Amino acid sequence: MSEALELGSGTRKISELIVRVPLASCTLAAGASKVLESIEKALGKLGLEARVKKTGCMGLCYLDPWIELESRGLPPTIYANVKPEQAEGIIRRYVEGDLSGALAVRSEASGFKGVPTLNSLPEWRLQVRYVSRNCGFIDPESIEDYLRTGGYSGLKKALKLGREEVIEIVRKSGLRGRGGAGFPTWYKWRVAYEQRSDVKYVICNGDEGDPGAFMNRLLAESDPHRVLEGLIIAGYAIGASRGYIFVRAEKPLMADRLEVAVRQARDYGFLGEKILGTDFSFDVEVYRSAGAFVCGEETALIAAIEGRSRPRQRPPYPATSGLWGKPTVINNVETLAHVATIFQTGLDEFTKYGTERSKGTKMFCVTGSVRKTGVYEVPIGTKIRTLVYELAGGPPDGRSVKAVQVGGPSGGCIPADLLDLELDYETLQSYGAIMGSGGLVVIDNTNCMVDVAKYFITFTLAESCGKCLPCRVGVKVLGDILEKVASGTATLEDLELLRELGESIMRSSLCALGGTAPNPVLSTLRYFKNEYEEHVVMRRCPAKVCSRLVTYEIDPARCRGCGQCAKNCPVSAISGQPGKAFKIDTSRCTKCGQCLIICPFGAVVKG
Amino acid sequence: MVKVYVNNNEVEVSQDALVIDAVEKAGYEVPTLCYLKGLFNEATCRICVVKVNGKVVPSCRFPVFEGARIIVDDSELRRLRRVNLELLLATHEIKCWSCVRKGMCELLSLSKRLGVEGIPVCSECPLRGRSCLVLKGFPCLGPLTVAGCDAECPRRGSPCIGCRGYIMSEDVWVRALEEFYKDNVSLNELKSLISFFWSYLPQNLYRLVREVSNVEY
Amino acid sequence: MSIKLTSEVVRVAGESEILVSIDGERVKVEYDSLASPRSFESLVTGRKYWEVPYVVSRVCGVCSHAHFWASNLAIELALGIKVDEATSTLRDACNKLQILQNHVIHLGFLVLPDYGYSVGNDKYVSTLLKVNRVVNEALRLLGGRLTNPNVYVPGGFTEDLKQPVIKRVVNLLESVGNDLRELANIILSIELPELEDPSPEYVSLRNSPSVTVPVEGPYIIDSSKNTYTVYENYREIFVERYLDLSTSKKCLMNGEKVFHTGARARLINYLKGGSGLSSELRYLIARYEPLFKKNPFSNIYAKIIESLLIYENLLQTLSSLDTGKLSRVRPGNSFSGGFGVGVVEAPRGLLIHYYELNPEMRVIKADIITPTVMFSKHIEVSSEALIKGLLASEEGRDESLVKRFVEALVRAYDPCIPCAVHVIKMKR
Amino acid sequence: MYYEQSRTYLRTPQSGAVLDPRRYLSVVDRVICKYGADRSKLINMLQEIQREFQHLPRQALEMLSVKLGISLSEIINVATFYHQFRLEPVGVYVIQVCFGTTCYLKGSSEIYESMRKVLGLRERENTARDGTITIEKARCFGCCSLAPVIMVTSSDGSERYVHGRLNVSEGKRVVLDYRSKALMKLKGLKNE
Repeated sequence: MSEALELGSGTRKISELIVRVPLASCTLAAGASKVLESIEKALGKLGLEARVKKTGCMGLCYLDPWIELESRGLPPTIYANVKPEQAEGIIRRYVEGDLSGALAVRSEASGFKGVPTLNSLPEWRLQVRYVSRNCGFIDPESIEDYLRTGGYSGLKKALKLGREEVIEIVRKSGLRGRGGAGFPTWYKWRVAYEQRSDVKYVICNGDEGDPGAFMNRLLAESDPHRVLEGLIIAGYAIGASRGYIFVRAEKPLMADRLEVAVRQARDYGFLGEKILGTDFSFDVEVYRSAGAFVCGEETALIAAIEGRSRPRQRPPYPATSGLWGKPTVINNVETLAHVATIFQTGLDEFTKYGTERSKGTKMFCVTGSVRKTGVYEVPIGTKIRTLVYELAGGPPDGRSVKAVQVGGPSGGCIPADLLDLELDYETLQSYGAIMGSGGLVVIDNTNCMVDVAKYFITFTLAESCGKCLPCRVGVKVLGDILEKVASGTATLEDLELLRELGESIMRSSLCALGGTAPNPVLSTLRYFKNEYEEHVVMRRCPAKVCSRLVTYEIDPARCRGCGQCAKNCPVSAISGQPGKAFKIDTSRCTKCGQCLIICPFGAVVKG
Repeated sequence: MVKVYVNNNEVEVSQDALVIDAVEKAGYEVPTLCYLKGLFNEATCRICVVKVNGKVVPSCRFPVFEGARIIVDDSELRRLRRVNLELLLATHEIKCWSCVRKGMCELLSLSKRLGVEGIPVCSECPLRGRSCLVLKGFPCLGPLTVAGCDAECPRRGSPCIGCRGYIMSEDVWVRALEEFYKDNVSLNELKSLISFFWSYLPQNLYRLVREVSNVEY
Repeated sequence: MSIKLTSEVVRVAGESEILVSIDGERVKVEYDSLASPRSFESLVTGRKYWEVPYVVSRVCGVCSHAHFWASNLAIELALGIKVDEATSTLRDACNKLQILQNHVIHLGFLVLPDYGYSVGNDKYVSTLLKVNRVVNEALRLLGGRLTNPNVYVPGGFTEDLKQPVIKRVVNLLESVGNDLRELANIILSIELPELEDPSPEYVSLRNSPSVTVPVEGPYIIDSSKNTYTVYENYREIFVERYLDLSTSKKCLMNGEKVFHTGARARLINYLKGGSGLSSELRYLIARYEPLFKKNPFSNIYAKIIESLLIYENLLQTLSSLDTGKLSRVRPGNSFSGGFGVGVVEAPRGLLIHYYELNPEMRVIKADIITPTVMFSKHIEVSSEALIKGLLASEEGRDESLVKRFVEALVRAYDPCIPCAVHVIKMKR
Repeated sequence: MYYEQSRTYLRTPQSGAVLDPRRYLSVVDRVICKYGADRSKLINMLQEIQREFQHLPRQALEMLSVKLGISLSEIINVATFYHQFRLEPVGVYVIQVCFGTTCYLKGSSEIYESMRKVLGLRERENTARDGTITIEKARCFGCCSLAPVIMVTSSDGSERYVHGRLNVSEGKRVVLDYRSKALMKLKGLKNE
């Protein structure tokens, strides 16, 4: 259900006012549709006539919902966190040239009337928006916008070259898979290219099952044609006849936008029979998967498209025999976007960034305990500290960063003292984490590492397909041991068992899910051993999160004796006279935490 | 035909052979559980893991390639197989005394071969259900002792006195003590028999025995 | 001049030490063990009656059947239950098999190397192993397991042995006949050193090693001078003394005489009342009988001759044995406590077990006297005599030669440490 | 033949009304006509059926297995593997609490538990007994700046709301107010 609004063109042009409203899943969730309605009402009331343009999202989620106003004589200005009722005021003031309340101006070099330029804001300046250059600027559902910014020029160039030359360019670029493993893209293409088979497939992996990772969604919802162009180039390179874009059911808007893009590409002759007059014919279908984290893994993804349900042992690798037994290349959304951009802007623009081992930029979703949650595209090799502190604004006041979780459930935790590590495949690997999809969750001192490890293990356990023994039972046992640690009934040997079991699961699992599931546990165990020992030996949770190890007391100073907590305690463990301080009988208390929630004066304190 | 090296001796196998065929051809034998030749090799149990060029792979499913260096057995592989079997036993409801597959079960032969302690002596004990000593009320530690001795004592009619050590997992103990309780084996005698060889019991088992026999131990 | 000469002597089980101090004419020998006490008596107290044999059979791995049988006898007598003829015969047969196995191993691996035979390349070792394997198999068939038996418990057999099993044991034994004779020739051909036995006292159970043994009670024991009937009065006859510095005990007869027990004693006594012997064996025993009385080294000859005797005896009794339905006797529940003594001939000599049970059929007092304890004092006495003899002659000069002779003598006795050290009293 | 066999479990717990088996048959036939009896389109068919009934009724799956010639266990295998498919009927509104990393760290599990307590859901139950609200754990919606976030969708798919930056008491308020909306919808009143 997308609320794509088809607005008719304005009746009278006064000052060619353009209003850009971002309609991506996250902005919609933040209320962009209501803002859009109030803007239309306001324009009607003010009798102004303007072109309201739908755009994707810039990736600065903490701004949602934001709008952008532009007209002749005035620079395009961005207003952040717009409430529906404020829309009218903003437009009226803007038309009169008063930009007070704006966040930033997009194009002026040194700001305009006191409003800073977007580039001066650190979260924009430090970014290299190579692949997400159009995000939040062009209308994702109009191919003309994309063509105007040089869209499909990469495809035209590629079709002029031979298939081997295309692969050669990708090899020279040093592009590596952005899905997580960092496998050299050209190598997959070369293997698939060499296979002699009449039917070959190319699949764009948009499953993105990692919780806390939404850069693929942002890219596909804001600039779908770039992804499509990359897919077509890939199809051409290996001589495929059919392509799929694999999207999860939980992201319907992404699938809709891609379908619109495919239809438009077909109308403009970039898809279908004899593309752009060459003899290469190629068609794409958007496949909506029914949602399973394991589908991020190649063979499980192929199984999903074939209507089956489980990964299978590799080899044979998909490049030799994948979808329905035919050679198949599977690339991540971001990788294909990079391919398209490389062909559009040339090699040296790409190789300018990144380290010598892995070139180019990577989009990171910085979430968790940071002021400016968002998607930031930075060259590979940037330090984690710059990403967390300078770009994402560091933790909110009163909190301090304890660790950074990189790579989602298959990644690991990097402690605060290692924040100067560079974000690239090999360095992260050697410190027990993986680049993964690029999800980067900042954990602060109010979170407990055992609880974080337990969360990831329960997530992977729920997602485990149950086919191979180490993952099905091993991860469950890891979860049980962590449960014992969190409830203070574990022993020190259990910690040793955790480490040993984790390593053996990683070594003997069938697919990458089991192969990386113990990473969070092993990395938290490696860097935060003292927290584990505190849970086991002292039976105390330093961050006061693990409910079984937390004791609830009532702070007599703040307790007014209102009796709310006593009424709501399921085991009636709280007693006292009205007006005087109440007391909790810790022997009866089951630590359910209801009293803490109910207490109007915040008198209940976690000990 | 493809040339592969199994533990450094060369073997010639057909192009589309699997690692397990090459290993068998070289005269070695890999423990397998879920592998049925020609019928099922989905590599789910991971007991048949070997190392090919240093990478741990399931031999029942991994295709051979020219010059593959296969290592059939080393300390890490043994550890992996043992951990996997222990995981499997953790999910298996071990009630060998009343199990229909008594003695002929693959788990028993594998655990003996890999040295995993989880299957009790009852799995090898020939006394069919009727003549089982526990059923007759005799204290016999078969359900709690690690298999491997081919149930020498029960085989000759005398109770198992646990000379091979006890099984560590708590659920086996709970089920065994329930069985003892059901056949009203005198728990005092059982307790003194337990203290025969196993004077030290870990805390949880120690508490378990005392709970069931509610006698100061 | 006092020469301190210590040498560790390899035992069948455990290590022991001989301290020889020679001071001019006076020679003093102390024979001690190094193993730590294992206090089987205190292990057993408090246990249920049927658990005791399992514990006690683990006193010594080589003569576990002897201990198992002795404790069975003692407990049955304490409980007042009687087993049928076939059961006690089979139990004795197991014990005899173990005695046979014991002698063969001891002679083959510990004694012969002293007399110039090297274990490495001699042909006899293969026959030795063959005999051993066959006897093991027989033991396993009869006794359930070759080391710690688990089949014949107080009251009878847990498994009713059928006739074919006995037939199989007999065939097994027959297949080893001439190997045993071959071994006997080798051993009888070695030349023993001269030694005059300083105190030629000896003791053994009446008409052992025959297979039938009196079951109901007082045991007749022949010593060199007189015969004793032993039951609860065994403590006056065999007095054990503790040594302050060693963990083993020493036992004296009637409190003062030093004596020895074992194969030598059994054969001398057997001649007195023994019956049913093939002429060849009777001739052999008669020929060496004076040597048995005089020279402690002759224990070696005695062992091999006894093996032949047992072999013949076993064949006779087993082939004529009809197992039928071995009866299993359960103790009645109206039991008001009591005590029992089990006396048996273990491979190294007389073995006594004593148990006292309370009405709940749990052991409240236990006592075990083992053969090694009995003749360890005799070892000291005879080795002193040996050294005096050596010092007088010219070999005495070379200390290592003396040492080798003493070790050879101790090995001829074949003391076994687990038996010697099991009996320290623990004050609870 | 088919009706008799499926008569036994026609009654659906939610509204207790006896659903006419023909309705399942028509949907299953429509889906097969659209995708053809092609085994590899199984997931698309199941998605279509779920769009129709908001869950995968057992009878529909059986009809599908009979018509496609695949064993029922294969279909159940696929249906239980993917998170989108639900095997039990759902309430009028489905509240999905996001259990993404950031949402979890900001307390979405407490919100989830308190919501279940407000509706009095027992251990295995996800749908309130009066058939109004179903509470489910969702993986990640991808709007982590609004953490902790919940998404409320009406079972006929017409409405979809997102509530961000919740705390426990606000979560309870949201549940109760959607419950009243659902009750009014169930009773057929037009809520203004």
